[in-house]
Amino acid sequence: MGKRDRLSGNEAVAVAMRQINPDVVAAFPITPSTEVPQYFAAFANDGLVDTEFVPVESEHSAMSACIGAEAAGARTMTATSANGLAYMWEMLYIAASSRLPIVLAAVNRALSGPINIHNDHSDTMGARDSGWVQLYGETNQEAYDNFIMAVKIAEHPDVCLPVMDCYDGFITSHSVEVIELLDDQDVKNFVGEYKPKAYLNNPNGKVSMGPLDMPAYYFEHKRQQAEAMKNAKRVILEVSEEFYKLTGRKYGLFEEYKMEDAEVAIVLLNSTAGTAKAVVDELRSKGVKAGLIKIRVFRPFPVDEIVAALKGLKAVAVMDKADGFNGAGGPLFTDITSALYGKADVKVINYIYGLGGRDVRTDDIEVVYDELLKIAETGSVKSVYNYLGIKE
Amino acid sequence: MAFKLKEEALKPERLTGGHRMCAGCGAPVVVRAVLRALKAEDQAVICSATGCLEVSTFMYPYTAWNDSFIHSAFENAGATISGAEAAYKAMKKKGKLPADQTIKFIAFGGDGGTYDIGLQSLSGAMERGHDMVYVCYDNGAYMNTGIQRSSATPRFADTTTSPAGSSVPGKQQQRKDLTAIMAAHHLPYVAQTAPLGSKHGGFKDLHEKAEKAIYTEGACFLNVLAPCPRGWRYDTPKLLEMTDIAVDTCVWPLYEIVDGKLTLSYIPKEKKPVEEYLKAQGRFRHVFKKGNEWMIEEIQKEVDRTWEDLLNRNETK
Amino acid sequence: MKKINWDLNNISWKDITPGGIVEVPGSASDTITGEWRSDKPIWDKDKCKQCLICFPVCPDSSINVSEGKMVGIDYDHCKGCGICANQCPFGAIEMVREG
Amino acid sequence: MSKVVEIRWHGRGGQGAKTASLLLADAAFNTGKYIQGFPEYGPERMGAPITAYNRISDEPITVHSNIYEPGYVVVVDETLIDSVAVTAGLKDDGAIIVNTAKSPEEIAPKLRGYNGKVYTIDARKISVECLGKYFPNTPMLAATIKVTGVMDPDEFIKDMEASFKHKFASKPQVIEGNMKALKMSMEEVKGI
Repeated sequence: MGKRDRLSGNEAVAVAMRQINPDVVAAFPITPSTEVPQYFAAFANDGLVDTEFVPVESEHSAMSACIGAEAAGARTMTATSANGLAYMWEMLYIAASSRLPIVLAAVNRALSGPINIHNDHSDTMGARDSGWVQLYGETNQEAYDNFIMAVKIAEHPDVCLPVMDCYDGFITSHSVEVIELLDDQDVKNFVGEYKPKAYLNNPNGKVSMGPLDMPAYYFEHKRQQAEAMKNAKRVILEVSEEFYKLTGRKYGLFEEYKMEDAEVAIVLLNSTAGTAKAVVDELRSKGVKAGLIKIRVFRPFPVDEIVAALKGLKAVAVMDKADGFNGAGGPLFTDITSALYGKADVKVINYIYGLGGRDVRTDDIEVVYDELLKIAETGSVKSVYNYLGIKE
Repeated sequence: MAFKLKEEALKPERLTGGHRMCAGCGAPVVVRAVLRALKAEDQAVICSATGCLEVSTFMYPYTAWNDSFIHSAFENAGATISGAEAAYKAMKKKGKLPADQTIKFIAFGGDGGTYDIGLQSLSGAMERGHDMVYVCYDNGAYMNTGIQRSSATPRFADTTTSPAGSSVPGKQQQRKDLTAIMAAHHLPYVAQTAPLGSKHGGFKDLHEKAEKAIYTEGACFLNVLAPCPRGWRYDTPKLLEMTDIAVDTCVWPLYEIVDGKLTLSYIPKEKKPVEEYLKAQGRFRHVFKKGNEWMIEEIQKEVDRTWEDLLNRNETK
Repeated sequence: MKKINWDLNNISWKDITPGGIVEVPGSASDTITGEWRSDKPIWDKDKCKQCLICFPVCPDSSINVSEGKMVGIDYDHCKGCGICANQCPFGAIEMVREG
Repeated sequence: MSKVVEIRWHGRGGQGAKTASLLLADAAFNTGKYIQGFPEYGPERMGAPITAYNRISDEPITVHSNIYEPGYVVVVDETLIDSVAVTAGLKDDGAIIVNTAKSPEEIAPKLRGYNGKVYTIDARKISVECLGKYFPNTPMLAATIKVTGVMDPDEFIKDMEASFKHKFASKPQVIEGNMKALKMSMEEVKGI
């Protein structure tokens, strides 16, 4: 049986880390992820885990040490945000291409510049093509659950890819909310023991890792990586099903909220989904057929499933908490519209919102649904690429 | 710890032939010598920064390493090996490795990956005190990308980014004293060494220092002169003539610092003039042009100053 | 020792080792770098005093030593740099033009 | 959404307004409520005005925005009344609680035309008297529970006693002082 508690998102993830008891955690502080290694260092120094905690001098070294540790045969984790994630950039790609199942708590924060410590998704969106699996969560509960599942997904032999557990800085990371924690023993059993096939510290089989890969083989290695990402979709669902059996909490590739008979819907990530659900409830109470889709698995992207979910809707708004700076829309919008291309004729508009911690209220979300209802009624789209809550 | 070549030659070779370093390269000679200091029964995990050594010794699917080896990037050999070492400690603690299994962690980087782009990562790993050895094979320029100047390049050397031009005659700055920077990390063992010709005891100095570094607990650092025939412009057979003259002119002093105490390993009876070092290498040809005598004087002055300084700090006079 | 036994030109992406990991230590010894050589060291067994000075100075691990004795040169890997000949105190290694 | 009690805290960095909001969340959590407790983060250092929030409800809370129309406002440092719009958005059927030695009648005129209920509590006096030091959190928390009615005061007292006993197991005098402060605060908070 689980235990009802009240924790901030960062505390919850640190607790998950303690319950997993990884071999190595290497991290460098950056707001708003700092608390994760901070809580964890206390667990380590109080003897609650037997992890080697490596307090590195930068995020670049954090990811480098994670790579060294995971390659050496250790279950390894870290946490970061924004500029820290950017500073890891080079190593993110190397972790993924080396097929090292590292787990990273990515506490979403706006990427400089100008410097801003508040929430948006510009940090992890930039890492979307790095070869990491990306899970997004609305609440402390989801950040915690995803973190535990991430270990199993990452280490699955058909995947062997690193996983980012993304949740909103401050809004989720620093807000105390009610949470259902798993028993320590259940977490231990769920994640099992890490048994890599080949690793540096293996006394019975020496390996070389990180070669110079010439044109004769590089492409084949990339093709394998792409296959692993495809496999990840199946594995995520399998692991989520197992988690459901353990906890009763159901996770898919995305959450469909009141979508059964919906005519208009918004698609988004993370904490704003909760605020939007309140608006959906309000609209539903007035008889409006509004729905919502919250993407949980952004990498791999659930292309076919999204098409099936959006097909037949009269109007859809994709909300991006990061701009794409391509002159046409945000990253989630681009992925959704390309998924729909040739498969469903749905009117889709895009809102860039909440950049740098601009607060998102129920009133803001109402504006989006109002616009969708207008499109549903008239069949015409005024503007595709829009900004919500900007000072005009 | 006495060095007996015959006995050392009985140990298994840890770096195979078939790697793609240039003919006559100093780096694999250094690597072989360092790894020979490992006890035959001890396992090693080796890391290399991106550089000549890495791209030449591990071109998929051919690895020249008989031990476990990892490369991840240019600037992070210190951090990468520190992660592997942390994994070792954790795995030992959790009983995932046999209790009697010893693994030694050794990182190699050129002067580019060590003095420059990798300095932060190295400094962090050393300060944290992982049980590891970091070996810089110093050939005094970014040789892998085509002989660009580094902060280890000696003053006035001709490189592709500090060319001996008609108005600016080569690199203008003194080289960085990395060994001193590492010593300032209060490491248990720091040494400067080189593979040498038999009149200097051959590989004794390098072997013994490598052995001490590997078997001293904590983070240890070796700075090893590793001539590059292409970058220095000398004929390949002369590798050890280069290192011999470097120590005889005191351009590359041999010393070790144990718990902060400095000991010179070799004091030439008669310090040779720096010209002898310079004239052996094409990268200094321009300093011998008429009118450039001042450059040799400047180099000599700097060599004298650092040598005097070392003599003053030498604790076993 | 195990060897890399792939058809190098036709290995499928499905069969290649993931992440570029190589589980055959020292597999580089399968590759021939002796072709790089323009000068070839010739060892004169009679002049050799078995001091082994040639052994550590070789960048290509190409001085064959068995039971503590120099037994010959690994021409598969020797690149002909000439350090061994230069360092031999007894003139037991001589560099000659290839071919 | 109307069942959610929304509270906004005003304090200064280092004074413990954030901690007070977390303590309130804790107390409500312990009686089985759904809770949120979160500060509004900025680069503020010690002494700068800060804001923290609570949402407390019998049902799950999904909204994750800041609180703009709170039912209650708690002012931990009365000097903020002059510099911060503490009553902004505060509902007229709600209340404001101010830490001050002054009476509600004296405070009310300073609140920029706010028409709702005004409560005051002298947290300094109570704290110094019961704990020997100025820790405004305990008195402010007790006053807030009393005024907002988010939970039963007796249940709250019982719960706090248990948590103090756990937290200060080796310092019984601290437990006693805190309990005294809680009870005194509940009695002394005055309103108009």
